[in-house]
Amino acid sequence: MSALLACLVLPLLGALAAVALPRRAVAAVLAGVVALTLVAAVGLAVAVHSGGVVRLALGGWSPPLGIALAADGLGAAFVLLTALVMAGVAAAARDEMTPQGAGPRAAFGFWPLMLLLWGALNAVFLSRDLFNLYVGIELLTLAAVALVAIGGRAEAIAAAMRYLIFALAGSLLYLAGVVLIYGAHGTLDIDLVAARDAAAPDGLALALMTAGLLVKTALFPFHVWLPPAHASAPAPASALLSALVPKASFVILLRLWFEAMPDLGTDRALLLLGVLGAAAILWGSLRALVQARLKLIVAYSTVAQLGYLFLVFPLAGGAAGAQPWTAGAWTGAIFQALSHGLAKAAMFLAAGLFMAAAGSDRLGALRGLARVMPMTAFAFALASVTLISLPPSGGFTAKYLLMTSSFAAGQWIWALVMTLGGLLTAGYLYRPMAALFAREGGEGVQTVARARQAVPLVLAGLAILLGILSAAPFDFLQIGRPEAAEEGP
Amino acid sequence: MAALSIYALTGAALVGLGFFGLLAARHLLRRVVAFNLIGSGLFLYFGAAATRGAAPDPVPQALIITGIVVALAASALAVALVVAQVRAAGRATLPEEEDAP
Amino acid sequence: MTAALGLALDAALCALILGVALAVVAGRGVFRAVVFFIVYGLLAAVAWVRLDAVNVALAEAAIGAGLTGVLLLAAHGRLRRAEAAQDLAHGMPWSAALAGGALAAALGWAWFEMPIPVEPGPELAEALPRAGVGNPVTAVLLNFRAWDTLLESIVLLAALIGVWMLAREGDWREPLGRPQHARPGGVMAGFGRVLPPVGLLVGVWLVWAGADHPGGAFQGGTVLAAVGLVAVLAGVIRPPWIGAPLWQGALVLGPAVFLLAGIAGAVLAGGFLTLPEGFAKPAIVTIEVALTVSIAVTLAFLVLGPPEAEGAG
Amino acid sequence: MADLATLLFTALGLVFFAAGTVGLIRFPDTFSRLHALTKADNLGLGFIALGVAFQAESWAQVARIALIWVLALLAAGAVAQLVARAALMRRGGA
Repeated sequence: MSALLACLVLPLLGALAAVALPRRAVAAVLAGVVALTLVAAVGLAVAVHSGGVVRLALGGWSPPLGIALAADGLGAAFVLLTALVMAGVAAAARDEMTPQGAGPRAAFGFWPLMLLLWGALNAVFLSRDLFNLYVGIELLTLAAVALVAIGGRAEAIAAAMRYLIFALAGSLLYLAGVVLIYGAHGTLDIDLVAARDAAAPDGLALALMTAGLLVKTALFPFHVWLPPAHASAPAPASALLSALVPKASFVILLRLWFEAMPDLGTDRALLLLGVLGAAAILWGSLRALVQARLKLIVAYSTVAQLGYLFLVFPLAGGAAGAQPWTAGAWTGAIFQALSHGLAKAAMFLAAGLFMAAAGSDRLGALRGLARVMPMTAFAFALASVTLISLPPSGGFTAKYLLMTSSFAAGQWIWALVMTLGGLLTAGYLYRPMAALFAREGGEGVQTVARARQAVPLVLAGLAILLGILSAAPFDFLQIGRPEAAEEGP
Repeated sequence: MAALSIYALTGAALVGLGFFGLLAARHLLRRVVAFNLIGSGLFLYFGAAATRGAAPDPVPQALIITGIVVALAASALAVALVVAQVRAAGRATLPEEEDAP
Repeated sequence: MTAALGLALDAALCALILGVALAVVAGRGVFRAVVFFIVYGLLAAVAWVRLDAVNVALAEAAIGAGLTGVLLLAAHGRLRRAEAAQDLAHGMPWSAALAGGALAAALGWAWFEMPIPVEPGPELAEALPRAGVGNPVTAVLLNFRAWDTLLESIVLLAALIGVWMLAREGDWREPLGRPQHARPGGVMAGFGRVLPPVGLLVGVWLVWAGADHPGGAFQGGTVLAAVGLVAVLAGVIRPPWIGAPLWQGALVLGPAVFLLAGIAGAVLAGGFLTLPEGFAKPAIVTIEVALTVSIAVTLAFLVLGPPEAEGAG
Repeated sequence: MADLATLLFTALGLVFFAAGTVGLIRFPDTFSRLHALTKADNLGLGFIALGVAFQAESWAQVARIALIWVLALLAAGAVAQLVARAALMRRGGA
């Protein structure tokens, strides 16, 4: 319980300190908060691993009156992912986000916003209350939009504006669903909603909430806000936005469709989600293939990689709940989210270092950088291995699980889409890779400190490690897994 | 109950109107106003739903107050973004959404 | 008042609300839309009184109509030159009309299909006496669902940092907002001197009364923010710059006290945000006072906007 | 008796509000509009406040109603001055 509490409270306290304390003190507080929260996240994972789901009724009031929190395998895994990515980004941005490096404005704003984002993510991953989740994603949205706006240039402001409009429309759709649920059932708690007597507007409520969350997860065709927003933020901010933020709304979707209202998962609805996911994989990859800037390639790649997550709905949802392949599909999708988070954070941080060295992220400017910055180029290559899903990466495990379950379910069409997606991924990542490892070029670039180059390497390495050690996380993710999908192999 | 239905349906209509405004308007400030209209209509609907029982339920009222404050926070950021957008690009619309003149 | 008369009043009010909302969405000119939105907010506040939700009416009038209106008007004042740009789309945007209409129809349908859930439930009636305050809405906000309220106060802070991120690089050290010049001895200056004491009283009273009557930290904080803004407009106080220690402290005071009280609850009373019985009332009042300070300062800063240098933009 | 007084005074107040609104719509320029609005509405609000005061249960409530009227008066006066000045400056600038 104390680890769970620390994960919620420490980032928020750190954010307040970063606003109120003088600049000199902020760095020390920051280091402490990051280290302690990382320890707490590991502690929470250990507690869940050894003792099962950790529950907490806030204020001593249990639902329906109060708000319940719970850390199951899913929640704890994402809390840990967040802590790892945050620690990496904090280490990478330490020298960049200073008044000398990025100007006093960005140096003031980045740190509290990063910590607020952290607090909001943990609040969302652990909450069991539909309205509390709304407040959590609003905090997440405002912090994320502000992180885009830090970029400061005209296109960053336009991207932040578009992001905010989409996100607010999504929030209100979600809220409309929450209102219908409370209106009909008088409760907001996910477990109590699961035990409700079905009412006619339930389907509408789920549809509204889902539509809102799809906008926030940037699933095709609601993805148009994502690439400009993620590409125009400063690199450390892009890493946070791409690796973590869409995962929050995805986790809420999982909770809705698998825990709160699995009875409403009709085949047609689940199929629609899967089709949108497949469309995202193909469209995002094709768009990534024609971009001329590295950050835009990486951003469109996020659109594509998020598509894989939605294959979990036709493969593990609804009536398919108790089939032998569902555990594989469920775990595969979460593996995909985790390994994409680590790899994408590494990629954006590497892109930031390339930009710092070459002064631009146009592919032409990156030629030959691998000879000057071998460590960063290697990190980028490792992250690419995960996204292309070559063995032994975490991405490979994810797509292997999804693919075997789609064959087992007789839905081979998803396997076809995934294969095609893998080929396209290799295609769009080949272009920056070919530029980086070109024989000529690389002269006259700024040097980047080795310590900064190490961070993306560590994150990309973790994404590979996730694949090598996939057995332990596999069991971990089953802890507290919703009943509907429990009877796996 | 009839009175509550009037308020609930008004709320529903406000949500629809606001959504129309959010999608159809080009001027960003009007889009911010439309966003506020959606929120307010949704709260009205919620408020009517909460008053159906014998005693009014205080929980929705508290949620609505929270929602109003969250909407204000979002509006403040949105309005500041509109001002910044006009300053940076000289117009109060998003780039590729301007219809051809 | 007879039931029929009440129903007629409700119907008339709702018709008025819808008419004004239509003007907000489709009326000519953005300025008109903003003004009609403020009118809309005041009408909505009346609707909340009719729905027996005075707490919400206060919040809607102060925050929904008042503060949002001021925000929009201030922004409009800066955008005058952009006004000539395109406002509404050419022709009738049918897809938007379809989406809006479908949403309204779906919610309308749901209203008649929605079952009435079991009453607020025995849990609430049983818990209220132990909540420490007599106003059930305040009990929900600061005790039963305190985590929501805590996050919400931090949402305001996130929005403020976001607004500040829109400052121009060179303006970062300037005072917040546009430089204001009230004529010394003018009407505004005089008004700015008369209002603050009265407004201060009303704001504090709203917070204090909020424990047992309608009101609370958000409504009171909004009034205090308005008082501060009038004082700034009148030139009575000068807006601070970002990083002024006292003001930064005031910004985080509320959330910090709230978080620390929550942690104290975890240590002393066995659960995060648990208020020990007997101490619930003083704990809630302490949190509310601290929250009010932070809300007032944050809201005022949100309206002032990012720092801006003299003669810029 | 109290109800009758309330009815009478609020009705009177409404008449003044109606007159002020008609003036707002019909008068030609900003200054005469302001004149109609402030005079008539302040008086109208005063009558309504008086009417409502008859329904008060304690003197404290009466005092609060009076305070509301005074505050509204103050705000209306100050805003009218500001609007008039803005109109004057626009006219001078044009």
